[in-house]
Amino acid sequence: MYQITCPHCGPRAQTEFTYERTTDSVVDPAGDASTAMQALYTRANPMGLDDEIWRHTYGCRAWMVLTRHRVTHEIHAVKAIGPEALP
Amino acid sequence: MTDATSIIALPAAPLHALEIWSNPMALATRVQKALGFALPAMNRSAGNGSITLLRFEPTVWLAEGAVSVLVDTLGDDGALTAIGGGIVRFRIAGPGWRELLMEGGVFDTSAAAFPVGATAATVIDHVGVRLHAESDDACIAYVPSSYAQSLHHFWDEALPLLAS
Amino acid sequence: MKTPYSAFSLLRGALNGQKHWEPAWRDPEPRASYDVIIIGGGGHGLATAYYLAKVHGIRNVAVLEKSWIGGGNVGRNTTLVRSNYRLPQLHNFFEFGLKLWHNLSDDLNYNVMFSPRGAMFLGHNDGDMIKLAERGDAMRCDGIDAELLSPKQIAKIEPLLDLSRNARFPIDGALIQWRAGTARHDAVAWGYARAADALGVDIIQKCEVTGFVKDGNRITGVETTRGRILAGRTGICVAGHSGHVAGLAGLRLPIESQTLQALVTEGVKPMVQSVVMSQSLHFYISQSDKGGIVMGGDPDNWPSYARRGQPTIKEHAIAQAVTVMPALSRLRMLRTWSGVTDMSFDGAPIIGLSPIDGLYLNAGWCYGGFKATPASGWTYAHTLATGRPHELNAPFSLERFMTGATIDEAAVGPFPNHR
Amino acid sequence: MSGPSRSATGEETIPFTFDGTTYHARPGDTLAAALLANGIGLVGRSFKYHRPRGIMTAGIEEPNALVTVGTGGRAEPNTRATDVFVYPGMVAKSQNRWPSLSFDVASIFGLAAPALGAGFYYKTFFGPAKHWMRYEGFIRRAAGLGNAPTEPDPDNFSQRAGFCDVLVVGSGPAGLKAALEAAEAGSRVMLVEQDAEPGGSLLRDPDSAIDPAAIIARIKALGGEVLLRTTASGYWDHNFLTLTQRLVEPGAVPPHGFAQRLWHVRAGRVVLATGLIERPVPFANNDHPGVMLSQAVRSYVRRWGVLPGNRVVIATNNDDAYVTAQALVEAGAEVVALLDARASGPAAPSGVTVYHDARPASVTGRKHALRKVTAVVGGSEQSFHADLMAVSGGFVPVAHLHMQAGGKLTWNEEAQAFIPGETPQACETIGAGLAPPPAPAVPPAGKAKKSFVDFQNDVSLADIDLAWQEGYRSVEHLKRYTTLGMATDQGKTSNMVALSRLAEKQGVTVPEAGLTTFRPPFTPVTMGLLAGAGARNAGAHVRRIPLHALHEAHEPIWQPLGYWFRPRAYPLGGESLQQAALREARTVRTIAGLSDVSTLGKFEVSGPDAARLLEIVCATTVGKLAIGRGRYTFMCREDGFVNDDGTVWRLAENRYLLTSSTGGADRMAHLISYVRNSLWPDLKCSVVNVQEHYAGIALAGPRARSILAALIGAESPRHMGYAPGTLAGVPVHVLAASYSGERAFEIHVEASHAAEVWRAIEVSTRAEGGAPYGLEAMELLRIEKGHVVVGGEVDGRSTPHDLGLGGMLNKAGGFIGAAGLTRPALSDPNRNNLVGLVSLDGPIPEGGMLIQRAGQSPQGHVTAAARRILDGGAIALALVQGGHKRHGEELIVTSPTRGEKARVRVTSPHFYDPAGERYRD
Repeated sequence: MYQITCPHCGPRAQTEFTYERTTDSVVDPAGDASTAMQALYTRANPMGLDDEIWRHTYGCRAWMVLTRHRVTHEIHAVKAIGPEALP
Repeated sequence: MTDATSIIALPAAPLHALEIWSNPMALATRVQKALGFALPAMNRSAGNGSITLLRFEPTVWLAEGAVSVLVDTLGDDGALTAIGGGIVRFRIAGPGWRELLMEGGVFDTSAAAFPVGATAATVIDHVGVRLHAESDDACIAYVPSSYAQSLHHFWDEALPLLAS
Repeated sequence: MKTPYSAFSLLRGALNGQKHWEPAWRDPEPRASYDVIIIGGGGHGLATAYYLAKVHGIRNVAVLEKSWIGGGNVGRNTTLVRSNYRLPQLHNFFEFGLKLWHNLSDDLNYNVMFSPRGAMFLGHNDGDMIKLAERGDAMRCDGIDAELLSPKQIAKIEPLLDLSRNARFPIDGALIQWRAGTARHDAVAWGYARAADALGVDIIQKCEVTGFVKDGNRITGVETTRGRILAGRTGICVAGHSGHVAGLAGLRLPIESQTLQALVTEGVKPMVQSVVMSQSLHFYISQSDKGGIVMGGDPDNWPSYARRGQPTIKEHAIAQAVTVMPALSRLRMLRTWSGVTDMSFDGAPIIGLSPIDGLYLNAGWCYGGFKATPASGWTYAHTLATGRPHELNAPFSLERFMTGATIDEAAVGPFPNHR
Repeated sequence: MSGPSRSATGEETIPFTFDGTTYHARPGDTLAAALLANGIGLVGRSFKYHRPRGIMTAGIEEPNALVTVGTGGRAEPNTRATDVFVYPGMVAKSQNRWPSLSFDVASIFGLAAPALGAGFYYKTFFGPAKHWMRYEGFIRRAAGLGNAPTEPDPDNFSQRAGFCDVLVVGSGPAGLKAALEAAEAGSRVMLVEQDAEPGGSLLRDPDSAIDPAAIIARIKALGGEVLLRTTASGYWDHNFLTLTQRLVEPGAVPPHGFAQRLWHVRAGRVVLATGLIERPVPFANNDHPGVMLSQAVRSYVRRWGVLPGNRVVIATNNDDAYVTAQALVEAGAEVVALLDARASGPAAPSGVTVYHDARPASVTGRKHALRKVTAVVGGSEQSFHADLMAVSGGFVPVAHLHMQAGGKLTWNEEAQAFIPGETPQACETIGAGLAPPPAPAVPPAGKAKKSFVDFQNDVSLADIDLAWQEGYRSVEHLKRYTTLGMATDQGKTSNMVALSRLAEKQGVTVPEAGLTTFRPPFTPVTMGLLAGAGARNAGAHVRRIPLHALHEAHEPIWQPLGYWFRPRAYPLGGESLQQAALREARTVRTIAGLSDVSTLGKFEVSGPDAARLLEIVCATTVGKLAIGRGRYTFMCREDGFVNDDGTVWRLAENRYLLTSSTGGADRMAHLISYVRNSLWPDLKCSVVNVQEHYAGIALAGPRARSILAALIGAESPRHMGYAPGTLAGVPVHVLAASYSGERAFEIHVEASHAAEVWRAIEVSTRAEGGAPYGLEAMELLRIEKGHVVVGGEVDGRSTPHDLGLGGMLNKAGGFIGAAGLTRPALSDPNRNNLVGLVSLDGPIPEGGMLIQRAGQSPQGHVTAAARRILDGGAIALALVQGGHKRHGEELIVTSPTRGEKARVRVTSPHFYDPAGERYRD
């Protein structure tokens, strides 16, 4: 059960969050088809760090990118993504 | 124990989602002028007699009470959307409310971590709930209407466990 | 030749203190080159080696295992064996395997304790029952056994299920495959290892592949912790670690590794006869021969290689099992463990050629690899022996994701975590 | 030779029963202490050979004394007698024996032991699977220990969150000190102890300088949380631990209805003060009742005032057992011999004869009581008459939680033990666990076949040797082949003994062999506790629609849809479901009907970029809508397949209302948020999920328009038109959308005011002869019309073209799924296309397979079966290979599982008013 430091809410339990996908598998709906299918259907799936999009679904509902290690589960960095927000 | 911890469903009240999508600073000052208090920071609340703003999300405030004053301050930078029909508010009052809200939960509702005036959204017994620490002996829980009865039962059943 | 296993040979052992048994498999040093190298000493890798030697007569084969054989998913699954899938490509493939299961102990001369005691999916509403009938009809039309059960019939097989009408998830019926069941997972790995070793296959443990030897667009061998080993054809067969090993060859597969938790209770007298699963809930229960209730549920739906689960995911699966079978409540969870599942992006496996010459793929088994062990071994051996897929694994090509011919049993699309 | 008895005087006040006989215990007695005090040595039977089992330890590592405690739905099988504290009326029963504990038929297996070595079952029972099943039935009945209860569990189980700066596990001297220091330093402290009393080793070896009760009181005064009868059972990521707390003892009736509590704790840092577990000594028949661990004997004597025996032989390889000898002498027992495997040792306690270079070889007994110990003393055999043996083979630090946390181990050669080393999480081990006393390796004496290592699974030294001989040489292979360490004690007393056998016989150094993986839980955890409140609803609350109570008054047939429950039909006077549904459907076709559609997904999208967002999420155009207009739309996944559909309405210049399917509502909420926040964060728009804010009432039928007009005092909007209005004094949105094929309107109203709006509509509708209709009638209506439904025709494997929706695709692209759709297989002419089926004989089985001739592989399946509502006759919707080009073809629908068949003709899926005249203006 990770503790994920939400950029807006601070440290929270993992059950409030949802994993969406890796940042390199984001499909641009307006992009060309072959790039889109490469993004959708190929993964590095490394035994190490990867950048992943998560959402604080049961918390502030905001989205963020976690740089997370897939063996040690250490979370090296969290970066908020989404519209510009008041502090 | 003088007064036991209780869970009471409050009557429906106008609730709106106030969302800002552009020029947040400019809109914030316009709202402050209109309301007389600044938009609360993340996981805080603020209000005057007629309206309370509770912030659970980076770009959205839950507005409780009369929002008409805000309608024409938003311009093209934000919107108000009614959401009250989908929420049941519970007042959880008494000395054990902080302990009760940790039942089936994962969020720290102790006084240090969740002081009076604070707000937080979390999950309790598989239901997404929003909390507002109204005072030292009362907390308001905003529960999706469809889950209200089930969660109320869950809290009732756990009451006997509170440290007597 | 090794001493064949039999009741007689056991009695002979009773007299000589069981001194006459040889090691079940040798512990050879790796040779410089082989006709075929299989990376991964799990169930599928060992089965592939066995069928290469037995069916295709190719014995100059090495199975490279980074730690000890049977230590991966074959050693940590919940032992279910069935072929009751809705889509034809899947149920035909798993049915071919189920036929092999029925004769596997004799074929390997190693009792894998395959126990066809029935596997049923419970239906909790009309929608479930239609879906189960549809799955059963699809199977029956392709010659595979499937039968609908009424609540009364279910009560005779599993009296401890909550068949009351006011249950949160009432049981309206079930679809059972009587020829399905369970097997002793370790015995499958050891049985295939012993039989393959007897045919001359080199099983090399403590030998991790750290890179590939490439000549243009052809793989000619592997670099390992015990030196370089060349091969005519190299087959990746590492299940949960497919992403990592394929990455060493520069391949990005449509696979993300997730943690799948399972657990066993303390042993009790017989209480669960068959394998119990659900159409709309996500848990599966069976009872081992030592009396422990073995169960599991959904995977932890985010990527991980750590073989360490998130506790409330397991707790949610247990809540579903206890709701449907209340008698489980006072048993105690004895042990919980996790495997690394190679979740493919349509839920079906990938067995066939890779874009690189001489390198072949066997991966994407999600949480259903154990039941596929014989069929996967047989078809992968055919692919490695002939350089072309067998008719049964032809649909499971890597290209299908780009052509769009995905085989999506759960019908939820590319993301394993949306399943 | 009187066997166990109470040594210290005192009051036995607590009555309990064991196998039907009533005994008495003292407050604070474990069941094991009480049984020993009442002279009971035989408590159970081992797993494989059904050998007699007594009490071996005084703690959670007990492998032998397993009983069932409690009755009915509270009965807990396999409970360690050493880990349950006696309470008045407690019912305990022995297990795994027939007909009785003292005479167990299955113990004849022991005679076949020579043929039943490790892994014997892999070498026999061949033949077809059916044969194996017969043997297996016999094995399963002999295996397993206790029985699961068959009645439902009457109690609840609590789960709650816990937070602290410092979590201390273990209230021995080190744990008490660490917890007190942290509390005094102002940290938020949790101290966890699995025993009913704090103190740990102090309960066995009291220290006048440490008063556990006083320290506990001080910690609590400083705001610390002290949890007794609580085990730290799992250590997970990021210092998250699961604690299992017994609120009442096994089988006891909890006053507040909760038997146990599971704590989900996030700790700042963790201090493990979990001490040591003593190692048994292998020798022939070392599993005989009356052979116990040395520190356990000391605990029974000093903590509970019980003498497990009167003539004692002690066998040890370390100094600690000398303290046990002292305690026994002080309690009036006779220590016949202290066998010390070492050449020399500390001074002998008074009245005790110490033999050096002495190792136990075998024991024998009569009627399950120990009688004689035979030892090898300096090479020659010597026997002693005794009724108790206290053995110590050294000590094993309890490193389970340290290892679960990802910790490493270092090897202490002097103590022949693994010591917790560094760990990647904020966790440290303190106290006795770091410094086990020196205890040299001692080669066992006695026959290997009868020298047991795993007492519960009957694994002997000979089994370990056999595993090595057969090539199962890694510790994981050894464990799985012999089942060593796979019993309910999970190797707590056997793993190290097995490793030292490998070192002794095969020259493998113990650190080189290593240990098997440490897995949660530390000790077994009740399944009901892990289920928590979810034990009754699978963790899935029923979701109630706003008008639930109002519908309940009509006594409908309810239907689950996901976690919602919606009215399926409103039967009148004994009507069946089908009869009610047909009547309701006919009423809608001929007059009018109203139905609850509140569970539809609903999103209010506002802002200048609202239309841009919607044209990414939806696969059709949206921006072209004029204010007050709406349209049908559908959504694809990124792989191009259709996964949802709904309607979208332009309420105002910059405000749209999007509806989507009930089944896909949560998925759609997630997708829209992902597009708005993660994919296009700069969009100027707001998306608010108003699924539960609005209740939805559908009013459909030829008279719907006039009924509505009267109610809202204005002209009803044209087909696919939107208009705000007031109904029964309540503001409403009126959307003119038709799902049934009749002219129809969806009236969306704030949920808290929905009842008065529904009642007003119902009164007006009934006045015209109309009535409410449920989901079943809605199915008949929409199937006849040929509307697809998510979860039916929209099966997650169909493209827009397959479903006849290709024409609506947004030519400009840019929507989710556009790229996926370009892949060749998605426009393969032989894909499954949506068609209609008209039956040429009886009803069509829903879900049935479509074949041309018997024995053929299916070419499609029926997604929905129904009947023509007014004219009768079975119809269905189906997905068929190349279906768009096969209208008119005759096929067979077959359902082997239901024994049903029907000849059908393929048609268009639109049976009723294909051109839509019924609602055109």
